[in-house]
Amino acid sequence: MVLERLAPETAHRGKSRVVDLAIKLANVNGTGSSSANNLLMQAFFRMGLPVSGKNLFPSNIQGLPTWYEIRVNGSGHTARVSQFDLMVAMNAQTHAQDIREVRAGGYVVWDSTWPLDQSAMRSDVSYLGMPVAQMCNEAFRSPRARTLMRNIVSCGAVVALLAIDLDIVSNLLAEKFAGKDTLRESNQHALMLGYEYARQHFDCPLPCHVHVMDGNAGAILIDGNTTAALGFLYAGATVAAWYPITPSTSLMDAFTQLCRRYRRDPETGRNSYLILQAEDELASIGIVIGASWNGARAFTSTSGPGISLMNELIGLAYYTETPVVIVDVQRAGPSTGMPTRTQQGDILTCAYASHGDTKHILLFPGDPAECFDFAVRSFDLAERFQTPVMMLSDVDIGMNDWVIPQLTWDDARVPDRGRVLGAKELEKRIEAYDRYANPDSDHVVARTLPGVDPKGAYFARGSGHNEHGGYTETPEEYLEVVDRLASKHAAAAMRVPDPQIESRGARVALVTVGSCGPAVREAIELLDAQGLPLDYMRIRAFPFSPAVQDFLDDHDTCFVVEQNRDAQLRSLLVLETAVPKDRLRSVLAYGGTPLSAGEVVDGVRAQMET
Amino acid sequence: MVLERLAPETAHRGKSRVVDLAIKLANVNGTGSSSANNLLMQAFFRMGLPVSGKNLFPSNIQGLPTWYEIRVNGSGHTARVSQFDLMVAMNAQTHAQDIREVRAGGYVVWDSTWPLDQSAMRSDVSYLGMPVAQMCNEAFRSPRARTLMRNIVSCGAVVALLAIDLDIVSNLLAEKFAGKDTLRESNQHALMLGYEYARQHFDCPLPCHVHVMDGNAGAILIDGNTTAALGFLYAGATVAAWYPITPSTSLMDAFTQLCRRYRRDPETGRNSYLILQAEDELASIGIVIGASWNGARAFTSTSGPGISLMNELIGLAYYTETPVVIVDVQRAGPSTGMPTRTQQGDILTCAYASHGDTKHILLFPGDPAECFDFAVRSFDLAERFQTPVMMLSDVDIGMNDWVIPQLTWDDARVPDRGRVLGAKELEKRIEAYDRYANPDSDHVVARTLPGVDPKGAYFARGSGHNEHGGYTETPEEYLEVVDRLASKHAAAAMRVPDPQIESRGARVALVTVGSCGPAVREAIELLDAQGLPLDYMRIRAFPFSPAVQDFLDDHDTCFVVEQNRDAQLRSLLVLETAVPKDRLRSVLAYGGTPLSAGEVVDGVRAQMET
Amino acid sequence: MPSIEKPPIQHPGLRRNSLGLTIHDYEGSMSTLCAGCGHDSVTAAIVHALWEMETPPHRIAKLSGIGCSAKTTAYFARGAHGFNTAHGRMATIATGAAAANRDLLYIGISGDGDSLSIGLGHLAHLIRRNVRMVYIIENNGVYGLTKGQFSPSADVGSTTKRGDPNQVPPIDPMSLGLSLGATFLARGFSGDKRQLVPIIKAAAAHRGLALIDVISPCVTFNDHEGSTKSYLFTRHHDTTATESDFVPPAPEIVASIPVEGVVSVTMHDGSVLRVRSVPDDYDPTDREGVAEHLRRAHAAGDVVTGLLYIDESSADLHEMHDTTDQPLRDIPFSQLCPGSAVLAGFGVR
Amino acid sequence: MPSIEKPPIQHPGLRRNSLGLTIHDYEGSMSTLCAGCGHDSVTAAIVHALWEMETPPHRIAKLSGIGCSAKTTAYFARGAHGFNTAHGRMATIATGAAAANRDLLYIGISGDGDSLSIGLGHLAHLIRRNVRMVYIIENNGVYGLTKGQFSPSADVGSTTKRGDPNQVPPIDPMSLGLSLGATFLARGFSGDKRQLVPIIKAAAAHRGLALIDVISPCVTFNDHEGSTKSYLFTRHHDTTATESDFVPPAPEIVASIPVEGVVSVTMHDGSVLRVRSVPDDYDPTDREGVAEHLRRAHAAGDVVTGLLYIDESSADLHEMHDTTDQPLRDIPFSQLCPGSAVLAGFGVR
Ligand SMILES: Cc1ncc(C[n+]2csc(CCOP(=O)(O)OP(=O)(O)O)c2C)c(N)n1
Ligand SMILES: Cc1ncc(C[n+]2csc(CCOP(=O)(O)OP(=O)(O)O)c2C)c(N)n1
Ligand code: SF4
Ligand code: SF4
Ligand SMILES: [Mg+2]
Ligand SMILES: [Mg+2]
Repeated sequence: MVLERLAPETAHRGKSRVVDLAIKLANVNGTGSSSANNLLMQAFFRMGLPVSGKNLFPSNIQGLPTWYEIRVNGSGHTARVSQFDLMVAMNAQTHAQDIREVRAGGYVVWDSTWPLDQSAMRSDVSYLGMPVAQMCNEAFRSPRARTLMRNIVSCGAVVALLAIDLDIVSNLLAEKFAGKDTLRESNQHALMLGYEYARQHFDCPLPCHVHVMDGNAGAILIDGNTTAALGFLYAGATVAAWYPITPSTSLMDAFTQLCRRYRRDPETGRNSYLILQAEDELASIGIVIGASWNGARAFTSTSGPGISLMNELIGLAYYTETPVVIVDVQRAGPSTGMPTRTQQGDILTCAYASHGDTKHILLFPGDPAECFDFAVRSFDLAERFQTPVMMLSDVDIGMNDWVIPQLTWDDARVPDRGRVLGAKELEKRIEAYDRYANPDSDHVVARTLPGVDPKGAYFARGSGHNEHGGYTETPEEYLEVVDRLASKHAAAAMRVPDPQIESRGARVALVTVGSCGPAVREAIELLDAQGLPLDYMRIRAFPFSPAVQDFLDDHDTCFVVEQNRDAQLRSLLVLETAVPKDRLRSVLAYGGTPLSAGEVVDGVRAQMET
Repeated sequence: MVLERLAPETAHRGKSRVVDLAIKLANVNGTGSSSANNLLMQAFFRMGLPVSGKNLFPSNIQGLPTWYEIRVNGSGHTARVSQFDLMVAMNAQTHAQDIREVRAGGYVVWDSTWPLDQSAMRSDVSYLGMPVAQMCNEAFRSPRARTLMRNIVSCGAVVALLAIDLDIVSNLLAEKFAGKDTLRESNQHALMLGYEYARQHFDCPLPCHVHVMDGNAGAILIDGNTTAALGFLYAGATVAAWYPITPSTSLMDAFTQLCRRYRRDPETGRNSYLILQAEDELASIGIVIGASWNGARAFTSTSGPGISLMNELIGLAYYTETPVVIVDVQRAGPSTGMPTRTQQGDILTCAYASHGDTKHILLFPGDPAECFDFAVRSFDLAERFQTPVMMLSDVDIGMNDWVIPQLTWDDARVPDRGRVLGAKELEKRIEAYDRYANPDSDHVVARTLPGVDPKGAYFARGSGHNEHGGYTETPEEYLEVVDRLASKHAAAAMRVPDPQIESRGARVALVTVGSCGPAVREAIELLDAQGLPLDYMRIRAFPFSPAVQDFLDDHDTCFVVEQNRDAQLRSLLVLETAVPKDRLRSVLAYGGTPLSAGEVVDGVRAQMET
Repeated sequence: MPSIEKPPIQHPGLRRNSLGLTIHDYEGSMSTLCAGCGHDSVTAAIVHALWEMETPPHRIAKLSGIGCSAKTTAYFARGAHGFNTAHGRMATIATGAAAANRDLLYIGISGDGDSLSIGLGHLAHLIRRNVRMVYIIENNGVYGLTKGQFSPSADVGSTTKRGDPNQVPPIDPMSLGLSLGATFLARGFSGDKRQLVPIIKAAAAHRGLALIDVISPCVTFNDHEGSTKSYLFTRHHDTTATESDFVPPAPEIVASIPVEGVVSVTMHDGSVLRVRSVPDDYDPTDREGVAEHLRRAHAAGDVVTGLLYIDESSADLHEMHDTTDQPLRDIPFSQLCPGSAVLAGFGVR
Repeated sequence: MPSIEKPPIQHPGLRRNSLGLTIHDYEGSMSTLCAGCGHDSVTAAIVHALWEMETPPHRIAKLSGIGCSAKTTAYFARGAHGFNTAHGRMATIATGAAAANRDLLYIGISGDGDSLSIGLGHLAHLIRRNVRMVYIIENNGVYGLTKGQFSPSADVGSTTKRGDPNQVPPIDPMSLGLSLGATFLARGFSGDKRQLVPIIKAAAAHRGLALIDVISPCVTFNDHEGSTKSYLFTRHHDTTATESDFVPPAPEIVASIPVEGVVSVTMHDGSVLRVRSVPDDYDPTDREGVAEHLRRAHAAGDVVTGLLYIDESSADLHEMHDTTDQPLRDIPFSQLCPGSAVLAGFGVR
């Protein structure tokens, strides 16, 4: 379905019959705005509208500006946009900036309890003032309610302005406050206050309104940290270790909640999991290594700084061939950087993490559905290849709500635990067990677990070792092992997820990764409308499967779209495929906000024109 | 001077009029063999012969096999060889292996106190048995002397066998034991015991003997860790922090000795330096960052595992633009790996160390002379560019003795402390000081030091910041800073050491790095003799100076010779120059021993033939 | 409520210290912490102490790791250099800074997670090295910035907001410090500025590392019933070991604490610290006695505050290393570089 | 002297334990440490204790960091899995291993550098978590493998071979353990196997982390006059706090220590530990008393050995987390995966 417009920034949204609406809510954090934001998101979703929400929150607990952007798009385009039809500008401190982001002809809802700073005014947008604070002060007694309810009041106005189904919103409130009647009532009251005010004072609905659609059949609304946690639950992970760090904390929080619910023996109350909040990230990865060496499925989740701290032990796991699973929910670097902003900035660091010659398996989920899927597969890969597997998600996938197909599970599925010699095999064994000898066609050697059988004993070490596991400083013996490790990594290319490819036989393509997918696919539609047909590939794993090489071979030029300064995915493609460098060009956007199609279109056009 | 032979492995050494001799001494560590080894090395050196010594020692304190290889070569080729003219096989445990490494027609000196295992015998070498242990038991009383003197006795035999100048050796003993007469006498006695025994029982000198030459005028014999320490002393480093790790420990040991001698006020006895043995490598780099931020020249030295641990704080230094100097004496990885074996295996890790987008300045000294020079220059670069500079040496350069030109110092030299605003500039300043605004043409902004002037105050942070140094999550402000960092790194290409180039206008070239230099240059002579003329470039820094790009442009094919599995230097060249990938091919040797010309010749020929 | 920038205008009638600076001159940028956060009260105490100490702001260097607590460094002494480093590593960076210039006043601000979890090893070694600095732990028993997980200072039985109890024994920075040879240990409560200000002043004058553990409640994640780091709990269980008064090295000496039962300690810079012990037998210079007192009080569930231990006689980092009086970073290059003649002597020849 | 491989032939007349294993079956590969290194004596004590305890070798898991001490794990129990990890990180890897399978006997071997310098934070948190394992520090006051630098356990005034004195206050793992809530603390001397063996056996039976500090002289770098971690110094300053005897949970109980003045502790597994205090008033179950004793002894320059502190009542890691009796790694997948029906319930729809 092609939109009637040139670029998202220039189109006049809301006029098309296909719903395409972007609203932004500007608030102060710690004042309870997120429940109102979610209410709107969920209402759009229940109306059957493809929707996405991008939460731009500060790295702070209370008192700083925070924004929530919602895009509703009948064609299913859910990437971020940078111009909004409706701005709910509830933070006076950011009025000027917020009003700049409204499209010409758009609307600003503001709290008319206080006067509006005239200098921020633009003549090409409409101002819809509503005395929100005053209304709340009149309607509610407690100071807390007076603050919290402002968000619901303005939400009510948005419902009226955009013709959102009021029943759906009321039902959502009823579900949310099931069993808490007073809370439900005050929220409903606040909602109606805003709703009625808008109906009485504004031209409702605005031209850019929504209507019920059938776009979300079989779909759910969920964030990637939650689905990743689900994936680890379903993969049978029993040990997890972590150190809190934004934006990965919510992954382990979700895993903890899930384990409490599904891993506690209903009779004994005893737990079939152990989650350790470690003293730091060096400990987290150490715990995971120990548990995996000892036969449990174990993982850790972290973000950039944690990956840096794990570097040494990632090398230990690689060289001792211990399976470990690490999630890196990437945030904007370098150093502490912008902890709540998104990037794919750890690709190179992760691919070659640790000193010396090392190469790792990376998985790049593109949405919460893949976070689930890849979380499960990460363990199969880690155990089959007895090596670290890193899943690189990002703030946008991990913490924002996405519409994805309902998650499914095949009950016949059994995990691939890789080559492990059990008690039976060991008991009847005559020849000595050599930890690093006799690889299979994937260059993997059977491992044994402690405690199983005396014949399985070996000595794991991060120092130079030969195929028996013995210490060595002899070149040939050392080479035998490290060369096999290289072959093993290469062999994983046949087992990792293939790229997602959409091909129409174009000569030029966009190649991308992770959360960039939706914006890049939307850009392809836009560029197609401009007469530039492009193919599409989203990389989903490293080492690169043969399909990646084939795709690159089939195109004269590929623009690699990614969110980092140093073209890290392009670098990895240059190094690890046979493609000539000059056939790969870069489109980079790394300011920390989720990618928009406009940035991609502009980036491609700028290079096509030169 | 071209040798009359095809490859070092096949040539019959010792027949040529040009001295070309390789001997190897096999011992057990912790038994005092190193002083005998040094005695021989120094004797060859004093005879004016180009010489090199490669110490292959275990990662252990006592009781394991250890070898010392000495090559004497009149043409100045000092790379390792893998076949020896003379094997001094004093460790029965490794006899079999040691005897295999003797060239056909070569000699084995062994301790005939015990019988020789017949299975190790080869018919194409000559066995020179000498009852070393028995001789020592007869000549010395204390058990300690009986063990230690064996090395000197066999050294005496070597002196006779190779026609080493006995006076020189005796003088060396006299110098070493100046003031310790009994020790000198017993050593001299042991030397003569071996010397006389050899003269009486063997055909002295062997055909492969040496004679005095004039090859070492103005030269010294020294290792790279010592010269690097000297460089830091001369650069004016006042703070150093470290955590012991082989093979970098001897660098800080040397620096400590030097400071005790040259940085202690003769009158007050007070020190103008502070060396801290830190609790770990995270602390070492932290201390260096703190001292540098506060205006001292500070450095740390470490090896692979330490670099991994420093990853997070290297990113902090990069992003806050704090100059730091780090020496990585590379050893064989991954993980603990082979701590006493050499590799250039940390190139990629160091180039992009830390999560997020980061790029660092690397210096690659090729010998101890450059360790001195680059140690000095590392501070100038770090302070000029306000960023981490990593000097990547390796076991071979750092811990082995090399013949280099005598070190010199220009007393007029003043350090480049970079752009720092002093009290005078700050006092008269009217406009506010912005830490990250107003860059110069190198994209560097003037910094200020704590304690100097209230007007210079700023807040350094690893979190997102704008050009004023203020916290930001605003894309444009964030981009301004990180983009400048990228430009700054690129600008450093004009200031780093140029590559060492030897060009004869060939179409094909060998490109290499670090301690590989001598073997590669020898290989070029050998290949030339086989009708394959090659040019030579040794990379000395990253970012790559324009001369690197020019050289690559000027050649159809470059073989990148390096000691790691993953072709790390080649990878960096692929990513960071414009050269097409297929023009760069790899010759890799990474078993942990210093590189030999034979490995290079074989590697090149294997690829020329396919 | 829309957030408002603090007006930059200074109250005209404010008192000036001998440098001509008012208390506002020791403030920093506006706090972005939660309203009511204990950390902001610690900031206020620091500002007050610095103003009273009359330290030129630019002679202060402020360092911190990462956390809500770490942000505090931005909120005082805007005329000082600040360094918001990485989580848990402040101790190392401060050590390096102190090595380079022994003449500044170093103030490190840390959190209980920053210092006792990821940074524990560094803190321990900082204590051993006796680096001369003021090191304040803003101790709230939780990780504030990452939203309320237990930190290693959480007491056994203390609960999260949801009611889950902590089971892991806590780390008490004071006992830890004693066992590692710390030379200055004090505990305060963010709600008691009167007690905290003289402690900070004494810490700044101390010859070595001055570790101050300040119970600083996190109103957002750890101020509920069940938390042992809440305002209420701390108020109820606070028992004071000592009351201190700090007398700068000035001609006139004014002591606000009566002289009986007072231990006077002459500080490194000549100033005098007077400590009045509240339990009769408490002697802040007796390491063994202090350790016992702390153990017994902890077992009884008490939070002992005050200047707990002081030792002015041990060598600090620079004394151990016998460095010059002149800050290392100020020594001219000509004195550091041995010159060409010396260089010619190296290597075997 | 050429090094010789140890002959693999077993002495025929050696006694067998109830598993039919001789003491050689608890040995490992030949030591590559220096002749006379204290660490080899510790190995001998471990071998002896394991043989007496009759632990099936494959039910042991051996872990270590990096250092001469770390190599020890290769020299005992060749029938056990071993993991020579990275410098300072053994505690973390052991924690993970113990989490995965609560049923094995974990023996961690560390050095004073490994545990008190780079690994200090991890050791502290291992103690707090009370992970069930035997954790031995082979304490020689130096970094052996990197050739003799001071470690954090070096005493003030102890000198290097060259005579340079250490100035930084030491970390005593026993005091540290006490302040962090450790539940089993013992100190031995590599030269006193008779004392060490029962300590190791008790440690293995302990419900939680058993920390054993063994003074284990480094003959190559720290056995000279002036060193306080030399054989001579330790022999002269060793004062025994307790003598212990360990009685396995067997039908017949044989106690080699007379019963008067004996504290008996019933261990987790039903075995009985009998401790005879050497100073009359010493009670290894009184945390306060032990702390005081250690402090006074340290001040007097004594090295107190014996089982110093024991608490069999505190929860270990698994108890704190209330995990199933079945080792986590053995729970079948079918019990771990909630299945398709449950999955269908997630997400807003
Ligand atoms: C290496 C690393 N890991 C994790 C984090 C995330 N993080 C930021 S602050 C913090 C804890 C802060 O707790 P505390 O030190 O007690 O300070 P508070 O916020 O309570 O004042 C953590 C875990 C980080 N910034 N860096
Ligand atoms: C990350 C890292 N840093 C440094 C080293 C080098 N290193 C190996 S062992 C060791 C110290 C060992 O001392 P200790 O733990 O006391 O053991 P000992 O040798 O004395 O038994 C060091 C620093 C290392 N292996 N890894
Ligand atoms: S979250 Fe807690 S510690 Fe952080 S600012 Fe808010 S109250 Fe303070
Ligand atoms: S160096 Fe010391 S600790 Fe290491 S093996 Fe030798 S004696 Fe033992
Ligand atoms: Mg805290
Ligand atoms: Mg040690």
